[in-house]
Amino acid sequence: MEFAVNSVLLTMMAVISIAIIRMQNLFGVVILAGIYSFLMASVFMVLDAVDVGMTEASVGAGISTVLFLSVLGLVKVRESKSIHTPLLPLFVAIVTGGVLIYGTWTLPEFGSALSPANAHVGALYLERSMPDMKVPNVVTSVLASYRGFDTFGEVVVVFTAGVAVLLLLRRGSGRAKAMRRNMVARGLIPDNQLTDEERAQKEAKDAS
Amino acid sequence: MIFEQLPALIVAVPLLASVFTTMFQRGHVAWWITTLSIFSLPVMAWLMTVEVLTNGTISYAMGGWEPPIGIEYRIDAANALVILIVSAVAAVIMPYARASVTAEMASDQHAWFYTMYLLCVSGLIGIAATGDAFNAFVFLEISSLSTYTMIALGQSRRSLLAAYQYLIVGTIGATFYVIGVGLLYIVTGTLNFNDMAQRLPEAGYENAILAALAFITVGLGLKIALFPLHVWLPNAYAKAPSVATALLAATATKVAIYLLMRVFFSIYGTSIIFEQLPVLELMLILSITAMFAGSIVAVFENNAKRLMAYSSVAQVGYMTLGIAMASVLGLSGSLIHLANHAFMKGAAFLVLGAVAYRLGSVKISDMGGIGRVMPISMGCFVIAGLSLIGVPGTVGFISKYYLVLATFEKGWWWLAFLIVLSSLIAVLYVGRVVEAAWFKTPSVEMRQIGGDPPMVMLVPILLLTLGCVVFGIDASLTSGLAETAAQSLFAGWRQ
Amino acid sequence: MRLDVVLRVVSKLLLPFMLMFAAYVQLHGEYGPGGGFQAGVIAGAGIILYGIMFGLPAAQSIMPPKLVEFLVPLGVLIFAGTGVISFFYAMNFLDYSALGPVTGLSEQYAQILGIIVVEIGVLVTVASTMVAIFYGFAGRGQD
Amino acid sequence: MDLLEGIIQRYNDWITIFLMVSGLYIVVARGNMIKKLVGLSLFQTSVFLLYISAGKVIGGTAPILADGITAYSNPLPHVLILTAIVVGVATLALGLALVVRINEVYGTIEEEEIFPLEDDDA
Repeated sequence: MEFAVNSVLLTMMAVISIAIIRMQNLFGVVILAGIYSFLMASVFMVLDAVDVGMTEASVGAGISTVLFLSVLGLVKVRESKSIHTPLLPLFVAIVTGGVLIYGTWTLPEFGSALSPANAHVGALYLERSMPDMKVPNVVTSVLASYRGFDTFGEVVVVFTAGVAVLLLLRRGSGRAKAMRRNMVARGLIPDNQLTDEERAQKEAKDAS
Repeated sequence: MIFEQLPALIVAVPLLASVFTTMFQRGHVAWWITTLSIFSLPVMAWLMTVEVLTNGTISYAMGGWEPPIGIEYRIDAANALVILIVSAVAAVIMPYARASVTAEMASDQHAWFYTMYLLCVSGLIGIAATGDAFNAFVFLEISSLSTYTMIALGQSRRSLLAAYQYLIVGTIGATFYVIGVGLLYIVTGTLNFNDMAQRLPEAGYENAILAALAFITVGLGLKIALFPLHVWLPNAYAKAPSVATALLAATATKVAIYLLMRVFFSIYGTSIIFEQLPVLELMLILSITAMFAGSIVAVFENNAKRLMAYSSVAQVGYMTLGIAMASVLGLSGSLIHLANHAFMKGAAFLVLGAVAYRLGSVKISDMGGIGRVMPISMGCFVIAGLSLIGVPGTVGFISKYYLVLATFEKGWWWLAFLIVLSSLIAVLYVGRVVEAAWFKTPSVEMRQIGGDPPMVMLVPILLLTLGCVVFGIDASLTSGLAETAAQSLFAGWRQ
Repeated sequence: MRLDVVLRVVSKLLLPFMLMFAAYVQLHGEYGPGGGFQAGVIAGAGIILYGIMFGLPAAQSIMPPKLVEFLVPLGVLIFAGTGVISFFYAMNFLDYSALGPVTGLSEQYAQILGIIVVEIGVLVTVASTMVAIFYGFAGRGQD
Repeated sequence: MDLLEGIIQRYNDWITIFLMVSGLYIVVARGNMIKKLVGLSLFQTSVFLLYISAGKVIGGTAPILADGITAYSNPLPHVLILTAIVVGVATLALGLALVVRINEVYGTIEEEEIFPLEDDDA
């Protein structure tokens, strides 16, 4: 049963990905990518990964789409046609696909509880979660305790991204900006220390 | 008692410091926090190294969960050496950073630049220290995201472009690594390096194991800038703030090379399967191509920072050459070069940062006669350059000596010849900068740029240059460490 | 523009429910699907939705940027702080059993307590980062 | 029945690979910076499927322990992918921030329009 449901979902996703490749309106692309994420979340649900499905739906389909849309409000929304032939990309794609098909040709049987992935460490977590910490949702116990350090790293990644985005996009605190502008205007900063933007402004002023 | 916690502390200290630099958004406070925390790292790294050399491998279970249930930090001589390099370079750069960052960035960016610096350092140390394949990915991303941000803070608008391109390439690389780790997990059921190494020979499913090797090699190859996957590197190095360039050039690629060594020798080395793919042969060809192509492009480069970046592509070739030889001696050569290259490239890029600080340009055509004006800095550049060439008495000679010995051991005389030949090309590109700096008369404007940079910038340059000479004359420390490290990487190697 | 009014009213009504749902997902993480990440994303999305409907200044009056900038590192600090406590009991980083001697709980409950605290750290950083990122992008469109 | 399931499973594997490859293709082939990022997230998302399907146990349920259930799917891949999803969105946010800045200084987000502007090697 799971097989059939997934086949349908995956086929829909394949169609969407082809549409994304062909479509040049970026709004359409972003919305399709959101639908793609939703379908992927459903596939995860079918495969018993409820936590992952929930996260993919809220992060992949929700937050990512919001981020894309808020950027599309600032840029040109039509992709211009590519001029060069896509030979190299096709080559990269075909080689990668070839290696993937080769690598997954013989794998442990799908869905077996005895496959190495499910029998070794994975099974230990299922056995130990209750005696160790009385947490029935094993995903939570692995996430927050057994592999808590990974999660710590992940929070740091989020923190890094947050600081990075603010660093790149925050309008500088008024005072520091004004000080800098003032110094540039009075010529206190040597030309070689100016940013490109400041230099352009200065040249425009000199010209007028 | 606190000594037992060193493997966790060495990552946790810079991470915690980055939290505080973010909270106190004052540039000078952030600099102090960063400096104090970063200075503690080489001390901890040194203590760990001594511990490893006297008592053997340290295994540290994060959260108290024994591996493979929990995440293990596993320190042996190989990663102790890498951690030592990263933390030492990061610490030496700090005094320099204060002056350089103040000159190159708006004041409200200083504090968070240091946040990124700390995150990058802790990410790199985390990759080196961890014994868990997926944890390595998480720390790889910490260091990568902070690196992209640092590059984007450069002064030119091209910095943004370089950061974006590196982000795309770096993310593809990381995703390839994740695919490889996923395949290995599917066939072995574990993520712990040590456990994986033990289970791999009996795992079966050869196809998946070989495909995993291909994906991990390409993924890390993108991070290493292994030829021909190096296209992101010259722009990234040339357009980043000077401090970031020095840190990245001296440490970032090294950590990825270490991880590749770990995968090749500690994990795949245990199994006969390694010989079914011509990975090492391919790596040999790519390394040699990198040594020549990188150097030749560098010769024709007019921007000194880009020139040095292409030289890095060539130098990475020497490091992967040692991997391709797959012998203790070759690997020792790689590891020594890893350490030595950190000294010479660190020094070279810091000098170029000083040039940018005074002159505002690092074009060779603008640098005519700068040696007369900034004699100490440019003198250091000459020594670092001689090191890159591999002149006796400098660290570069030691690296190449080991690599050549390794080729003799294999009986590959032609390769020894190629190593010497490629060093001669290094004479040309180093020579171009040196000629412009010392053999041209400085223009009138050049005479007014104010001489050598302030002491805080000069001392780090001098320290790294001193390293180039001291470890070039008495290499017993670095080469001893590197040999022990190579042996520990080879510990599981099938006889 | 009349449709707008409906949307505004609905989203105003929605905000407390979204935050409540986030709290449910957060607290229920040990027993059902969910946890700090999902809760953080939902809570962040609540504020973002509010910002989209009523404009950036309105959102920033509920969540001032200075507060957001403080909360982003705070979550990491909570997580790391929980880890550092174990050093004082000669245990490894992030070993929540160290919370046993601190609070007098049994080992199992110390683990649960550790998980709860850590998940709060996750929630704080994820939610505030989502909001911070939104502020970054939305602020860029203002002029 | 087994044969049919085998065929369907192989079909699913290959579609998964197609999804990964098409994401990668978009990243490498397209010059539009936003579209590249869309491709990147498609690529990453489909890689997650590799992990999750490895953790599935047929006849099992989600790894939330309850009385009367004996077979559960493997929680470890789920944890890894949760981490990877969040890492992915963090990367995406940073990438988009860079795109916004690039658009401000260059006035375009097409690589093919930007590269000619930067021919001189400064």
